[in-house]
Amino acid sequence: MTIGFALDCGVALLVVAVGGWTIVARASFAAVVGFVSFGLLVTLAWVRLAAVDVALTEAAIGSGLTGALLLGAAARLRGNEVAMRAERPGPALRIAAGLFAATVAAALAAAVLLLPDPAPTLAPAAAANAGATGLGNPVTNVLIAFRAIDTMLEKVVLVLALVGVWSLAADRGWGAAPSPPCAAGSGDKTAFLAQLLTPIGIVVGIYILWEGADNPGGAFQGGTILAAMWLLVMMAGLANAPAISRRSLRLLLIAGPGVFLVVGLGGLWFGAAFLAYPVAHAKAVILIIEFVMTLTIAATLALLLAGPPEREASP
Amino acid sequence: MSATVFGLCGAVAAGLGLYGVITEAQPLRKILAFNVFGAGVFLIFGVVARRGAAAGFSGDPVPHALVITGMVVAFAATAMAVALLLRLFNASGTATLDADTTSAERDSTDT
Amino acid sequence: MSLVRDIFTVVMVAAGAFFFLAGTVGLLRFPDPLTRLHALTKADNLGVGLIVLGLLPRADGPIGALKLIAVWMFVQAAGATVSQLIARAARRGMSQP
Amino acid sequence: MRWGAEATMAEFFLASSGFVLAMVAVGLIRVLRGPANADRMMATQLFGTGGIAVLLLIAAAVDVTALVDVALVMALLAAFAAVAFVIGGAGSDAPHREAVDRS
Amino acid sequence: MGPSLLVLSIAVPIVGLLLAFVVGGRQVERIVLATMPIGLAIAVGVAVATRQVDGPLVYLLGGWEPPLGVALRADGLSAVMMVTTAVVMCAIGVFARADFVVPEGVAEARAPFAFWILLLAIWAALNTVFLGGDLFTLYVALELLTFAAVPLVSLDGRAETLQAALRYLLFALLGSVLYLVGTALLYGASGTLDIVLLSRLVGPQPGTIVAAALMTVGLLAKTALFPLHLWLPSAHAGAPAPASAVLSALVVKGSFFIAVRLWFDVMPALPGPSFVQLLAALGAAAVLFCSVMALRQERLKLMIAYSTLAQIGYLFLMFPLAYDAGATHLARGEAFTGGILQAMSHATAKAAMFMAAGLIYQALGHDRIAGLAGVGRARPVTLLALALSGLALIGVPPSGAYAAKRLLLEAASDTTQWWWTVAIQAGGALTSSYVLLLLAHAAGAAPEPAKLRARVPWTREAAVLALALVSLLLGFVPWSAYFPISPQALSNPLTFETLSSALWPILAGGGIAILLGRGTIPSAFMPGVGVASVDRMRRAALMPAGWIMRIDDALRQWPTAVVAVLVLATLFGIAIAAGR
Repeated sequence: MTIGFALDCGVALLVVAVGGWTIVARASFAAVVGFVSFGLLVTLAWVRLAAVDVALTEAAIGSGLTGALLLGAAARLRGNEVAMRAERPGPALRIAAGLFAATVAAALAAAVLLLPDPAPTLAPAAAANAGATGLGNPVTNVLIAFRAIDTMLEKVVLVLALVGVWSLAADRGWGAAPSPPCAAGSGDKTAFLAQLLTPIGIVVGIYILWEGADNPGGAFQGGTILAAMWLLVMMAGLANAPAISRRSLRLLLIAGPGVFLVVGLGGLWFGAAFLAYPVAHAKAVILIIEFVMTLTIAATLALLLAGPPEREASP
Repeated sequence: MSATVFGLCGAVAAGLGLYGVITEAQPLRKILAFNVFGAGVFLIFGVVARRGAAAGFSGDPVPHALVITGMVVAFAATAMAVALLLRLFNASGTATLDADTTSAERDSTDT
Repeated sequence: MSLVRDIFTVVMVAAGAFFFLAGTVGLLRFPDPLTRLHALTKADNLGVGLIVLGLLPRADGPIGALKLIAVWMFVQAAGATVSQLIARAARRGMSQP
Repeated sequence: MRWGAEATMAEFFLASSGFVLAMVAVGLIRVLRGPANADRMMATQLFGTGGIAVLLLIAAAVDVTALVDVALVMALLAAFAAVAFVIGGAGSDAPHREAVDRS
Repeated sequence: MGPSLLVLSIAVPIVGLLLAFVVGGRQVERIVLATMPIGLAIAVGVAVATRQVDGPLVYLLGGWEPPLGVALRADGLSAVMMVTTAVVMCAIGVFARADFVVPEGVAEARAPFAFWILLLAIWAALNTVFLGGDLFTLYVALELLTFAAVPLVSLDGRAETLQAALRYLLFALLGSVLYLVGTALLYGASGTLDIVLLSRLVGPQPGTIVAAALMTVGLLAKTALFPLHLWLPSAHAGAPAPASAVLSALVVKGSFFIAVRLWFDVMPALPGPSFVQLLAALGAAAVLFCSVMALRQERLKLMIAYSTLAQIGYLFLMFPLAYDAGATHLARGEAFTGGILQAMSHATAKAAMFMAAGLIYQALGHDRIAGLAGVGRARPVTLLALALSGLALIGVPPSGAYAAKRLLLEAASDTTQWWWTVAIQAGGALTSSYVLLLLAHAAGAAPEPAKLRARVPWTREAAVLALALVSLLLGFVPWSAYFPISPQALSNPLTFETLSSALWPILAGGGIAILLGRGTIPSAFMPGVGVASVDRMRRAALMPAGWIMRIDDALRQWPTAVVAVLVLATLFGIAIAAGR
């Protein structure tokens, strides 16, 4: 395994180097591009940690959507940059910051080195209870069954984040559609790319969702891909963003947590427990929840990136 | 062994992120630094998971699930912060965190 | 049979890796963004193509092979389009330091 | 015997992925330093190809086919991020910037 | 039935907010207001149910046992916090109806839509915080709380509130990520994040100490304990009044509650004596600095926001008093009860105060303290509510704050820590000082009758008054049913002795107000003799006050504040390690 270990060290070093570079780079734009590369390197790190589900998530979110979000913001904030350079804290504060950040890093490193051996783990427990859901992917089992409350609350977090973003609209823009940056003038290359990528991307997204039952993948990763595809279509100017007052859109946005809650309360009502799945149909119910959640996640993430509603409401 | 390498890598990334959170002047760069910080923290979870490999799984699935949830939350936070930042920039022409609120009030009444 | 397959794989992967080397050398040596981009995209796309080709015989059934080919097609399509976009951006002179 | 050959192949794949990663790293240093933003954008391109090659090779080495899915997602979203870059940098955000210039 | 209520207390507000989100328009308010009584009933139900069982109520979500699954647990502590939250929420709901109406002619408006949904979200998040039995679920709940709270700050869309919201969000995020690191390390050390299981497994390993230090400092950053308070004054003062009320009364209590859970339930044996003293020292510093800052504010809402900071400091005085030096662990006893009572009474009183401030702002069109004269004649009920909530905050018997103070003082004398007796009494005096300053201005007669801007529906004033009265009467509740204290500990809050002992801090507070208060005190409230000597003393006293303001200014700079976070994390780590 020495080659593998060397590879690990290489990936780890690169993660640290590129991460550090995004912090110290002078130009924000460069820093953001560095961050996208950082995300891809972290994906490799997750692959090396044998966490394929997380690697998928990181590839989709960490470098993909977050990167797109920050790139767009950096472009819009370009005018801010020069003014802000003067506001960097003075050397004394920077040294103090470095010192204490290093202390925290050292403490964390020590804590990692001193983790107990053998490591405590819930893997056997997760394996022993996997039969209750009929799914083969242990991570999906944890997310959708054992710790379903976290997943449900996280979906509510997404809805709230969207309400928060929308709340930044101007009063007269309320109910209108968001206007993500759009390649109106930049030619048909983007349109071509969107037309080419979107259908394949949708297939890949659904495939990742489907795989999630028994193999790495799942609602969140699949939803992220669908979100990216939708954004691509919007950015290429092929479709407009929907008006946020549309009832169907609102319904789509809460369908994920909604179905989760309905199933959960159903479990409570029929005697078992909140968020307990009917034993005979556990797998079917879970797949339905996952499917609905994927759509909700896709819509929520895309709209989070699209920003607050801006256009005047169309009559 | 190799898991620990990534643990150390995560600790250093967290430290770098923290440093950036303090010293970056631009809010956007602070948000970036937060993401680096967060990635480091998630990697520490990853090490914990990897060390807990058992029962035929290549890692403890529980921390993996926690990280996935954490990543979603981190993304939502980033999206909200960016939206706030852009709105602040559009409203005031600059985007800084450290102008005193009272002086900010004065500015807004002047214009 | 498996020996022939493995030799094929090794040769293709090694050739692919070589193209990555070439791409990086081009990136380091060429003087301006456009030529650098040229070197990078041509070499890297070939590199991925060869590596995919090398891995195909080892693929996990037809679906696995299909996925590998899909990856390669993505890289091709996205790479070609994206590099055109980059090139246009470079020509437009978005080159603040 | 067959097992030994497989182990050798795995090592070969890991070594080649390490080599490609090193190439990507060197290239990354080059493009991130600029000077033009177009150079920096090539970083996504670099990972869109090199990173995926690394992933495919690791997948072959550890024989986890699900890693090909990661490569798939990475290719898709690398392209997406690059589009976001181009549109964000040159698209219709012009009114925002003008507003800033005026103030 | 009892355990199911735990689930419903979280699920009902979430159902309400999702419904409101879909239906939209004018129905948002109706759906949220319809949810509120249900939520209150559930909270009361939980409070009743916890009394009927031995030990906490437990609900296993999905039927999965911890450590694999997640449990909800309700003890007396969760129950009383849930009821407090429900009461405050309902009052805010009634109060806010007039602030967030959808104007005629539009189907739906931005601010009402966001406000009502976020209000319910805060409720759901807080109930999860109070009930969650798993540290990671608590993390998600904390994030839910932050995501609901931040947009409330910038509802009016002005640049400075946007800035306040962004600063709040980023600082809160820092707190969450620090908390998250801690959970990673705790899981790595013990293989579970369940509070009960974890409490059996944690020991003084290095990883646990690092985790404890980072989690504590993260939670303190979210609670805005001095010196980690940069985000609070601008955020709480800039938000619309009902939003300020919910932020100040409830949201900061969420992270405080998790800190209490962490130290009293997860790792009661981990802190040494130096750690608890350090924590309370920060609290005492908060009381001193932020009370002085409150005295020096020009604007009513900023004064109340600084008062919140001072009161948050007060909460942390309970840690050394609850520390059992013999058994070397934190114990739930009188001091603990006092701290929680303080949190509850502050929640009710501060919500009332912010809402009263909102009414005053609405009446006068401004909230400059110096210009408050005459508001009493124009709005007697508002002034009464403000006065009552002020008295409740000061801790006049039989208020909850009075009961809390009595318990804390008793614990201080039991554990012979006289310095905390001094700190508690000084805190009372300082609280009285700014409340008196405020009331002196508000009760003063105006040279001309104040011009009133708008009519106020009586329900608004009634909601504020009711909440102030709740806070003032909390001392009558038989707390021994929910907390491990003897029924005698809080008997008879209305004797001559208690009333007279409550007078001293108020008198001292008056003196402080005269010395340090901003602007001129209306002359009717000045002692007739020796105006000149008062002036001289005032000048001398204002100098240290100036220093405090300058320190506060420096601490509210972002880089300094974050460095302070890391310094505190380091200090906590050292203090915990040294205590072993």
